[in-house]
Amino acid sequence: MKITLKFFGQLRELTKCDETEIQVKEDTMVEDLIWVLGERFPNIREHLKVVSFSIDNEYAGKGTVLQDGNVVGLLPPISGG
Amino acid sequence: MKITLKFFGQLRELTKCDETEIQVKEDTMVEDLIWVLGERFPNIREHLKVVSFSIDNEYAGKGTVLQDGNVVGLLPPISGG
Amino acid sequence: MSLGYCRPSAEVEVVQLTPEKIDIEALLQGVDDHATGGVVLFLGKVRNHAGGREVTRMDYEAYPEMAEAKMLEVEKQTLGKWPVQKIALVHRTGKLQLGEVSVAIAVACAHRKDAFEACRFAIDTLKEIVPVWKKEYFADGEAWVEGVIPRTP
Amino acid sequence: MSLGYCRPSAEVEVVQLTPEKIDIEALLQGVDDHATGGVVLFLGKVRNHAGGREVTRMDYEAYPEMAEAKMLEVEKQTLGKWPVQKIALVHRTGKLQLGEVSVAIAVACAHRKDAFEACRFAIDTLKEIVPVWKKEYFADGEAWVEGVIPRTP
Repeated sequence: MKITLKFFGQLRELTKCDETEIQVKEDTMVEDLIWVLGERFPNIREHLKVVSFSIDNEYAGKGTVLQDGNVVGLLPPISGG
Repeated sequence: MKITLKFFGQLRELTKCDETEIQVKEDTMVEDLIWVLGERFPNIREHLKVVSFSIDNEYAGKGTVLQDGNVVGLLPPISGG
Repeated sequence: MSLGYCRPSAEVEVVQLTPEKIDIEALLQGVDDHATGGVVLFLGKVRNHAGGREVTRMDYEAYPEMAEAKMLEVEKQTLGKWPVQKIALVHRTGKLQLGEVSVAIAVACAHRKDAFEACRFAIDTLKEIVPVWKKEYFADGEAWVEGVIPRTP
Repeated sequence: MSLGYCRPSAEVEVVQLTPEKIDIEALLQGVDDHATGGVVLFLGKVRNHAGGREVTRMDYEAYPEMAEAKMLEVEKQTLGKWPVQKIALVHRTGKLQLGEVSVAIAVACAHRKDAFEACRFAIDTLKEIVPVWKKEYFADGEAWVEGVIPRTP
């Protein structure tokens, strides 16, 4: 199945990527993405330790199982205001 | 000696007086005015129990001795803001 | 490295007692400062209810010379307790309609926590020491608002 | 006696993420309400210093759809905790110069204590849950501001 990844802030800058689609297996959990992403973007491995995830505009726990078509946000620590 | 009295808020309304000059004896204290005023304006006697006084734009304790030319404010409980 | 943004001390900027509509834009301009990270503005407004009764308008009366002196004291006390960059304080007098602003206090600080605390202290202190009185008008009458005995030194 | 001034519940009024200069006047108009006695407005501004370094400007980036959803959640959480009449929340994005307003929150309540507490809660919560990132520019470089891991449900 296919999901869309969205990168923000420093992660967007380091990956030079705003958004990309990737294929994942059934029953992939959010936390599995950390490994997938670390392989594909080695220069953000350190940052993935403190990344938060969103699925379809809502924060998602690391144990959440991904569904086909999900839009997954990779959110560095936030600093709005 | 002579002092100026200024009335505000409800006291101004009840006395129908903004400002007046009165003669007081040497060594008159602020608290002595309560009696003087109660005689002259019987309808504010009740209000004088909670009145505060100012001398020359600064709050004055009841034991302060008045000086010739003082401007004394009669201040009902305040309600600004 | 330039430390040009450091200010040696806060400034008392604006204290005003006015019968005119308060100009919020100008007030905020007055506390503009590049060392500021947070501005807190408080507006007191004429409310359409009090103690369960419907209010139709409000009159504000001040002891002008003393009120301005005490407003300055509010600022000085505030500046003495928090690291404030700029502060501005305006109180209106006269006949006010519903929704009109009776008092406005703007406080600019490096950090928001200080701005919130300083602004709240300023309005609380204003209500304790500034000689102003207000009268509420109801559909069926009028009454001076029950006030507080001013806190004196 | 008319109880027309009672509101059954608070309203979520304004949530906006915008690349344009924030219009404070419009924001305050948005929380105008005759049942209001106190309005507290918070403005976050681009400050010329951070961590002892001189800042020259700031860029703000958001996850737009999610940021607006979370800004709405900030309002709802605030409305759930204080008797708020109206609330408005605007966050700016893009390149900001020193002194420009990055975030503005206006809260209107019957009583000032609630307005202060609700406004402070709203900005604190915004900083905990709204996905926005900022980058500081110095005379000699740039850096993403060290943020906080968002508080999630």
